[in-house]
Amino acid sequence: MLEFVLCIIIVLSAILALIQKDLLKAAILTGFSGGALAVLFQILLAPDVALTQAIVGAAIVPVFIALAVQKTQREDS
Amino acid sequence: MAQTQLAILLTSVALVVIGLYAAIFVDNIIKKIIGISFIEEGANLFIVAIGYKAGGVVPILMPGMDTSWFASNAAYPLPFGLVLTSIVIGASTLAVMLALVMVLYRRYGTLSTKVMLADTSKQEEYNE
Amino acid sequence: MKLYDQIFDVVKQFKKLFSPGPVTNADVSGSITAEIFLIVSLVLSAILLRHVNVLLAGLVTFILAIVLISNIPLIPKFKIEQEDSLEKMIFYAVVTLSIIVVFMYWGGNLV
Amino acid sequence: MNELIPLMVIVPLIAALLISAFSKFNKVTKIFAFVVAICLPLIPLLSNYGLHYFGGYEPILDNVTSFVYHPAITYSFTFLQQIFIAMIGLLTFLVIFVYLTKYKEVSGPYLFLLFLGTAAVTAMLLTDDIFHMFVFFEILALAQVGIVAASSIDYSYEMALKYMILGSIGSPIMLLGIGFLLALTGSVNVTDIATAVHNGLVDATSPVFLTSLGLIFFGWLYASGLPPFHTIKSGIYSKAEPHGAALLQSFTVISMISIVLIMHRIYSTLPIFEVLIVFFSILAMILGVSMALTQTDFRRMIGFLAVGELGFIGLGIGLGTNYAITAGLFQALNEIIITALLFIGFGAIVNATNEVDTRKLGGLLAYHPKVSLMLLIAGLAMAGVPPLSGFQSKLMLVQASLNCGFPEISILAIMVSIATFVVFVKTFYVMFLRPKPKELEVEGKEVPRAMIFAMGILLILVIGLGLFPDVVVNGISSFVGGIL
Repeated sequence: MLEFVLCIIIVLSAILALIQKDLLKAAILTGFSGGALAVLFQILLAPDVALTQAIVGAAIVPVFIALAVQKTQREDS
Repeated sequence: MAQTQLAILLTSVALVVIGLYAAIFVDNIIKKIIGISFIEEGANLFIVAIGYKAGGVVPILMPGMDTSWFASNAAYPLPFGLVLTSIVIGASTLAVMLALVMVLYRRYGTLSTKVMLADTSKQEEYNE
Repeated sequence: MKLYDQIFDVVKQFKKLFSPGPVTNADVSGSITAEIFLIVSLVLSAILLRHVNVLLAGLVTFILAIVLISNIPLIPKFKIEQEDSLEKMIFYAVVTLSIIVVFMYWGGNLV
Repeated sequence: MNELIPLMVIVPLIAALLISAFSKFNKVTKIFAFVVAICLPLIPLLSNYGLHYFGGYEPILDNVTSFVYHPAITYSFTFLQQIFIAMIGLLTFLVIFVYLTKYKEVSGPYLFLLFLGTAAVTAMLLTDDIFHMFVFFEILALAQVGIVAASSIDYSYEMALKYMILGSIGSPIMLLGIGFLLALTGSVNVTDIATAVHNGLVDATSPVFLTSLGLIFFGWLYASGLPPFHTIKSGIYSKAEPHGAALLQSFTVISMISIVLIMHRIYSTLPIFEVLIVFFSILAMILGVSMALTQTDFRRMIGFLAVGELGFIGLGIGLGTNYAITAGLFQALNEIIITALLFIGFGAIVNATNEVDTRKLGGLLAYHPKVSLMLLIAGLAMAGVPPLSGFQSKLMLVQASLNCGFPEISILAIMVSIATFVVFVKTFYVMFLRPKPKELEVEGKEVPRAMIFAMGILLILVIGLGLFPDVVVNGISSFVGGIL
C-alpha cells in the first residue's frame, strides 16, 4: 500500500515543482520527490541505493538548487 | 504483487514524460534543469524495478542463511549497483549545469531561456 | 515565366541571409550550390524507396521534386530551422525521440 | 604484456587527477603533462592483443546451456582498438604540446579535462560492458562541456550549457535503453547479450527489444552529433579553442564508432537497424554539407563539414557487409586525422588575424604560405582527392554501396564529396587567394612553431595512409570478420 502512496507523492511533487512560481519552493518539492524515491528504493529491496538517493536526492540536489536560486533570482518571471 | 511493479513502471514513465514536457515547454532555466533531472530519476527507478523480486529479500547474505534459499529468493543486485553510479552522475551533471546558469545570470540578468540561450547571432544586443 | 522570376528572386533573398554584413559573390554562389545540392540530394535519396515499392518511389520522388522546386529558395527556410537556439534544438530532439520510439514499438517489424 | 591494457585508461586518469591537484607548481605540471602525453600513444603500441578481466574473474561455463558467462568487466584489445587508441594518444600529445607551448602559465583544470576525455574515450573503445561504456560516456560529456566552457571565445558558456541540457536528455534515454536490455537478458556484458539474442533466448521481434534499440539509438545520435544534434555539435566545435576542437571531434568520432559497434553486435539480426543508421547518415550528409556551404564563420563551417563526414562512417556501418564496415571504420580513422589538421590549421589563422568571418579575410597566402599549403592538402583529403587518405576510404565506400545494390547511395556519396570540394575551394579562395581587404590588419604575427609541427605530423599521416592504405585496412578487415 505504501508504495502506491509514494508513487503518487513522487509524481505529484514533480508536477507541483514545475508549476511553482517561487523557485525556492520548487527546490524543496524536488527534495520531496527525491526523498520519496529513496523510500521507494528501500521498499524495492535496494537499501544501498536508498541510502545514496536519500543523501543525493533529498539533501544535496535541493541544496544545490537553493544555492543557485539564492545567487540568481527567486521568483519565476 | 505484479501491481507494485506496474505502478512503479507507470511512475517511471510519468517521470520521463514530465521531464520531456519540462524540456520543451518550461521557460525558466532552473525549472527546466529540475525537470530534466526527473528524466534521470525515472530511468533510475525503472532499472531498480528490474531487480525487484516480489516477496524476495534484500540481496545481502547474512551469516546463518541457507545459500540455496537465498539464491532463489534474493532480489537481483546487479541493477542496484548500476543505479548507484547513475545517481551520482546525475547529481554531478546537475551541479555543473547550475554553475553555468549562475555564471550566465550575471551576464543576462534573467533566467528566461528565450533570452539566455537564443541563437548566438541574435544575442549581440545583450553583450556589454 | 513565373518560375523564371522566382529563381532570379532567390539571389535577392540570399542578401537577407547574410545580413548584417556585406554579401560577396562567393557567398551567393555557395548558397546557390547549396540550394541545388539540397534539392538534388533529397530527390535522389527519395529514389531509395524503390527497395520498398517501385510505384511508391516514383510517386514520392515526383511529388517531392515538385514541392521542393516550387518552394525555392529553400536554404533560408532550412537555416532558420537549424539555428542554434535551445528551443529549436530541444524541440527537434524530442520530436525525433518520439518518432523513433513510436515507430520502433509499433512498426519495427515491418521492414 | 597484457597488464598494459588497463593502464591505457588508468594512466590518463591518474595524470588528470594529479595535475588538477598539483596545478600550482607550474613547471612540474608542464613537464609531467608532457611526459604522460608522450606515453599515451606508446602504451597501445607496446601492448599485446588479448582480454583483460577486472578483478581476475574469468568467464564461467554454464554446463546446462553450454553458454559462457562473463562476470567481470572485460576489456578486449585488438588491432582496431590499438590503432584508434594510438591515434587518439598521438592527437592528445599534439594538442597538449600545442597548448603547453602557447601559454606560459598552464591551467591545471584544462589539462585535467583533456586527459579525462582521453581516458573516457579509451575506455569506451576497450570495454565490452554496455553500462561501463555509459558511465564513461557521461564522463566524456562532462569533459567536453568543460573544454568548451574553458575557452575564451564569446558565447562559449551558452553553447556549453545548451550541449549539457541536450545531453541530459540524451543520456538518460540511453540509460533507459540499457535498462530494457538488462531486463530482457539479465546481463550488461555485450558478449552475453549478443549470445542470448543470437541463440533465441530473447524474442528479437518483441516490441520491448525493438524499443530498446530505439532508445539506445537516440543516445547514439546524441553521442555522434547526427541530426537532430548536428547544430549543437558543430556549435561546440566552433566555440572551443582550436586545439580543443581538434580533440573534441576525435572524441565524437570514437564515441560514435564504439557505441555503433556494440549496437551492431547486439542488433545486427534486425533489418530495421541498418535502415535507421542509413537514414540518419544520409540526413547528416545532406544537412551538414548544405549548411556548411552557407556559413560565413569558418570554424562553424568545419564543424558542419565534420558532421557531414560522420555520415560516411554511419553509411559504411549501415550497409552491413564486411567491406562496407571496414570502409566506414577506415573513414573514421581518416576523419579524426584530417579534421584535427583542419581545426589546428584554421586555429593558426585565427591566432594570426583575430578574425573568423570569411568575408573580412583575404590575401593570406603571402603571409602564411606553409599553413595555407597544408590546409589545402587537408581540404583536398577531406573532399576525397587522390592519392590522399580520404580518397581511399570514400572509394571503398562507393564500391561497397555498389556491391550491396544501392547505386543511389554511391551517387549521393560522390555528390557530397563534390559539395565538400566546393566548400573548400570557396573558402580557400576567399581566405587565401583574393586580394586582401583594406580593413584587415595582419600584424606580421608568426604562426607558433608547435602548430606547424603538429600539422606536419598529421599531414604525413594523411599522405601515408593515402599511399599505403593496406597497412590499416587489412587489420580492420580481419577485426570486422571477427564480429560479423
